[in-house]
Amino acid sequence: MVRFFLEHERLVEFVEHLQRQRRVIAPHRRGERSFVFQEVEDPAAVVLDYPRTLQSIRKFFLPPREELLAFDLTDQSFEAPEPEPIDAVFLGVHSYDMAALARLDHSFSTGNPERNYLARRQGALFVGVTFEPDAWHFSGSVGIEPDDTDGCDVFLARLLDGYVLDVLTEAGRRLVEGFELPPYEGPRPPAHPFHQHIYVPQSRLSGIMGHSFEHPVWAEAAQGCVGCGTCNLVCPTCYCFDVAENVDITATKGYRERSWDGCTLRRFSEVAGGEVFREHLAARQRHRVLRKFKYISDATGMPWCVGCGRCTSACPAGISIAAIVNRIVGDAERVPVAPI
Amino acid sequence: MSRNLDINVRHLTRVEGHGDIVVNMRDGVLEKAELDIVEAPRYFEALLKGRSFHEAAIITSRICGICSLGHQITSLKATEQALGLEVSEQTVLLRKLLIHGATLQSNVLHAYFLAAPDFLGKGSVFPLVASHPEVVTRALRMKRLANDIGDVVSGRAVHPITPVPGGFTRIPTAAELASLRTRLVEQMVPDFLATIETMKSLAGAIPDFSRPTEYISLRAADEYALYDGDICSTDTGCVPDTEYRRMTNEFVVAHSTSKHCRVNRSSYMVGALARWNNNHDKLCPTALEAAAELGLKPGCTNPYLNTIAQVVEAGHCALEAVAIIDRLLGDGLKAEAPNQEPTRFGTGVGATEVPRGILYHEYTYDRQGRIARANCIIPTGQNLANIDDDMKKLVPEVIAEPQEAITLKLEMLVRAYDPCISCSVHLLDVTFKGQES
Amino acid sequence: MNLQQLKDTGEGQDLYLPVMAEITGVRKLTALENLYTVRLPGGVDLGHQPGQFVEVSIFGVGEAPFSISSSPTRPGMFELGIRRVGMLTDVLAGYTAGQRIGVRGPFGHGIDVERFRGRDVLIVAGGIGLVPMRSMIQYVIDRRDAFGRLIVCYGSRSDRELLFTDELEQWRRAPRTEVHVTVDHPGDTWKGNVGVITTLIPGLDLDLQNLACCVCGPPVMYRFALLALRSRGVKERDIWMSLERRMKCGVGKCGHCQINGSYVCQDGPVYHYPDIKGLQEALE
Amino acid sequence: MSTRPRVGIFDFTGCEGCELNKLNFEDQLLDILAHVDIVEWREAMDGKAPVYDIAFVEGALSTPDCIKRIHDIRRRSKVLVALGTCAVTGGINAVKNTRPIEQVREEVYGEDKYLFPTLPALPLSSVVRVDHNVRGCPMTQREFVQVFTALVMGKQPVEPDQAVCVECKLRENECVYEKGMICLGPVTRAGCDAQCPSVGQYCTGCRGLVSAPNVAAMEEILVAHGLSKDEAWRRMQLYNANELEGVGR
Ligand SMILES: Cc1cc2nc3c(=O)[nH]c(=O)nc-3n(C[C@H](O)[C@H](O)[C@H](O)COP(=O)(O)OP(=O)(O)OC[C@H]3O[C@@H](n4cnc5c(N)ncnc54)[C@H](O)[C@@H]3O)c2cc1C
Ligand code: SF4
Ligand code: SF4
Ligand code: SF4
Repeated sequence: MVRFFLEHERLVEFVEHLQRQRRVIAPHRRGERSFVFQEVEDPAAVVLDYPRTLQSIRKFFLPPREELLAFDLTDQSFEAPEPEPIDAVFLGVHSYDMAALARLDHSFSTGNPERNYLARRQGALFVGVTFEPDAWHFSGSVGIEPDDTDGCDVFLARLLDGYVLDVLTEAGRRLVEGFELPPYEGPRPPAHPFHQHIYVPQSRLSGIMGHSFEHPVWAEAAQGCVGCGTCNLVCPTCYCFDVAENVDITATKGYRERSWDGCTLRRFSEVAGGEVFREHLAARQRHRVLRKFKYISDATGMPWCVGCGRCTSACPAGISIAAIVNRIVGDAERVPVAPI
Repeated sequence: MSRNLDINVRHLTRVEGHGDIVVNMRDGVLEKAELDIVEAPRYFEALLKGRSFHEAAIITSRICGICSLGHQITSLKATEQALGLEVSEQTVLLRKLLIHGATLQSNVLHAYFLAAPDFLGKGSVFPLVASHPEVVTRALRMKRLANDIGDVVSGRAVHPITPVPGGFTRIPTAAELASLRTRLVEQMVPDFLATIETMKSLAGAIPDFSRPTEYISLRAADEYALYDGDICSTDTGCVPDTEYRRMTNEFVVAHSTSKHCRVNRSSYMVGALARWNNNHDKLCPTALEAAAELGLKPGCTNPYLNTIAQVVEAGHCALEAVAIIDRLLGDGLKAEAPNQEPTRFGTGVGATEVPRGILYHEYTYDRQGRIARANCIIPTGQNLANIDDDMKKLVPEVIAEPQEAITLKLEMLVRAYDPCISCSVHLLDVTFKGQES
Repeated sequence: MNLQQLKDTGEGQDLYLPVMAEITGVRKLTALENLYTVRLPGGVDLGHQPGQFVEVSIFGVGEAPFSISSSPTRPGMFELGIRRVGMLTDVLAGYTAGQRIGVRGPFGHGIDVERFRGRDVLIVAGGIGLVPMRSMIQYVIDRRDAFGRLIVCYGSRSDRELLFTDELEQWRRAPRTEVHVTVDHPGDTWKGNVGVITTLIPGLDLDLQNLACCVCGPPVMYRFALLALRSRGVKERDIWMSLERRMKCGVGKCGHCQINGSYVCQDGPVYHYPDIKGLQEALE
Repeated sequence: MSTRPRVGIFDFTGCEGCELNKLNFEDQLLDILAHVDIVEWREAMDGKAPVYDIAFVEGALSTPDCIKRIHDIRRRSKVLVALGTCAVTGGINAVKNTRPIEQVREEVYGEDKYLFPTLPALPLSSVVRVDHNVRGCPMTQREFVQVFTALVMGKQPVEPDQAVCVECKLRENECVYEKGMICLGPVTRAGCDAQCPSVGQYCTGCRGLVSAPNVAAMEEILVAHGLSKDEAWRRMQLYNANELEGVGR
């Protein structure tokens, strides 16, 4: 591993250097207070100091809407679009989003490996960056620190006047090659502490959550929840989707499209004939949270929540997943915990 | 020439909203010649009461789908005056761009789809799809571009989204405006020139009729007034918009769910013809040339020529839209948030020229920023008395003709005003005529 | 899995592209249900297990899962028994022989026939639940010597809604086979049993030491059928059940069919009862 | 479809903004005309027809004449589609229903059981069977195309039933709550592609409520963002006065 120093003043230059090699996808401002990943046009518009983006980088590999096949009704023929590898440099990715991507990789490569996702997933390079946890982040409680470099080719740890730049892979070395940087001899700066926590070690979480099925917290959460689906749709590890047909107005051509879906939505568990298996918001909340902290974790050994805080910061009703979990943990451990 | 005549055109076609034409003549004496408005009343002033200033324009734009932009802008102006909200020059320019786009689209729609079939002796535009495909395609193309101005600048042409009190929730990008400009220059202008040719070939079918009339519209010193100006009458001159009540006088008549208006005579006319008569000197040269080509002269008193005045205005709107875009792009677009901090709570008036004529909204707000009182005076309502007066003069002049011909002339007369009946039935305090079926 | 391993796995499969198959026959079962015979290109076998399903697609209309109603022992084609309930099935109801549909599959975990081998087979089917169970029934009849007795209990709302009435008679005539039928609301001409399906179970002659039982029916049926079976002393480990949930992909991705942590399209539709007993959402 | 369906287009109380000629529909209009015979459309043509394969009906019902006419249209149509929120829920007209000044008198429609006696601006579905809805104020064009093609293809259209937030997230908009505004997206039925939030305006609820909405939770969200309880309720009622009538307060 090689370690350099990148001053703030040279960031634009660095982005331009990356752009000469590949497309660069990085966080930008959107609206008054938000950030999004998008392809860089103006290197000066890149923002590396941001709390979290509205959507994680999953949107590039599992697009919000994706054509699965296009058909022609006149002869019942169809063709499938060829998914293109997203072989860009992702600049400024936080550790929890890298962890989330690893979880999506798992979901789409085990069981029936899915070509659409995996084809897009080839070839990208990642330049990670540290973050300063805000009131919603709790990644530390699920084993993800702000300076974890898993999955990254290059990693930037923020200092006051610049970044400690670690080259982590051969691809990362080639990426930085040709951009003159002074070496940095010291250690990386310490990671910033988290302000939000889950009050039980990760190893015991799944066990505790396993006994929460009848817990009153689900009904309490359901009181404030409007079932809008936001918490699913912003989650970097959610991957459920819906499939619908679109036919053009001539009724001769169309396409089959999948789009993100979420288990907090009422229709999600409806079957033909109108029965909804999770009609009550409490059942939907329970399913969402247990998917993150029990069901998938039991099968994979990893929590399926990466503690990014998106669901909580985006929920119009202010429902906090950490608070829900802590209620259950508090009861299990018999320690007092604030109500959600 | 003594004769009985009974005409009852129920639910007149090709107008916006529901109206019946009723004419009765007994032994040569005209007993009745009226446009009866039978559209259900919608009580918009009542809907507004108690509503937040954020909602006023959202609600009033629903008075009418075709005039929604006009209602929205007028409502915003009234609210801003009442609450003391200043708006930026960019906001004013964007609103002017919207009004020009909306007038362009409305005038094109009326001329091609609602009026032209009469000139060609057809019941609708659909037969023209087969017989005159290039004309229909051109009309759709023009309407599309005019609508696109609305989509780009206001989020949606029908019931615009982004214009809010104090400004816009989204400012269009320079690229979007530049692309509109290109299309206006490269596509709209030639289409407009072709439209003049088409209309010239149809103008022979326009009846020759004239009646001295009072015409009222906005007038501004430096431009062909649509967004703002003083209220001017061909009879009595101008007053500022806050004194709008002197220039209208709404009264309720039994045969109409819409209020009628009159000022100096028994009636007056608003709309494209009124604007032409008051402001022709402010039109751009291309529009003036079009007027000359189409035989539209200052001081025109033939209401059937309102359609021609609309066509002339469409050309002006297209070119003026280009000029507004140039100013916006020249000044550079600024990302401004709307100014929504009221500095007072009082009464405000908005007066705007919308396609069918001058539109007034007046609101009084309480201290919570909720509407305490609202009044909307709609162009079609102002024109109704004038339509009745025109019919009363027209019927005796054409009484020798067969009944179908008379009926057609009456229908064409009403259509020439491009009445918007949905708009005109906004009010609360009317009794509506029972309907027989 | 890390990125490197992921790159090594190659590109994955085209999971969502159907094969265009031909409907070679349509038989009307009742006012609502049709039986479709489907032939894959080249007449190849589907290669399914009883209890598995396929995703049927009609372009412009959609895709929906249907159990395979015929046994793999009858090669060259497969059958689908489909009830008309909504968008896709409405359109399908108008389809005739010669038309083409898209097929993906077979999917899901079917009946583990090896675990039924040599044992008495009890089938409890309610309503449309007979459609998937028919595949197993045919399988047992076609491999008659490999299994013990075959007991079919079938319940329907009314006699007009009974499916495969002709085949019920044929099955009855097969060696070591009994078929019990009951209806909730009999018509005037019905002479058989009346009552819900659970009323058939107490009267059955069962060898509890050598029994394998499979249950399939509408959601409400499971709890009562289980109670009836358990009170007859049927052991939990001898019970399998076929469940239904909405599903979009059929391959364990779209999430709609989840029951707690289980995907019906992967771990089901046929579950071993001890495996889902603990899944709170499965049978409530 | 071998013979082209005969289509009638009708309007009741509303702003007529949903009519096809008003919307930015120019490209599709000719395609639509290629599929169907428009046999009645007061606003665009003369003439009347006896029967229709599809009736598209815009506007709410608010006079005795409306109710007679809608029954007549229903009798003569195979499929009846409600166009726009006025037709689907009563729309903005129904706000007046919440005020005591307006009472539809018994004489309006005798004692017909389908009529809510105190609700003067009614959705079509309160009087006749409605086969399909195209929601939105004005109606959502994409949804119209979907319903239209479904009918031409002989299949049932799917009515969306999830919150506007879903589409808002798919477009990665900044939530307008972040800007200190309020929004009805969380309980409003999607299908518009989050049109208003996508251009910075709050969702006013014009497509009606999702099914089984948690109205109390929505009210609480609005109150938490600075509205009084009354104002929160008024905002929700703007397009949904009739729907909320059932929910109660
Ligand atoms: C494993 C399994 C086996 C089955 N076997 C059989 C069988 O053998 N025979 C049988 O008759 N049935 C069977 N079913 C049930 C069958 O799948 C349903 O009857 C079928 O899905 C109904 O589809 P439909 O389109 O006709 O009905 P509907 O459910 O009315 O149509 C709904 C359709 O609309 C679409 N849709 C609904 N909501 C939305 C939304 N929110 N967004 C987008 N699209 C939406 C869907 O594409 C769906 O197809 C089985 C189901 C499962 C899970
Ligand atoms: S985002 Fe909040 S309100 Fe919306 S479904 Fe999730 S928990 Fe409920
Ligand atoms: S559940 Fe919430 S905090 Fe956890 S990964 Fe998903 S969005 Fe982030
Ligand atoms: S802006 Fe409105 S619709 Fe969009 S996410 Fe926020 S609350 Fe939902």
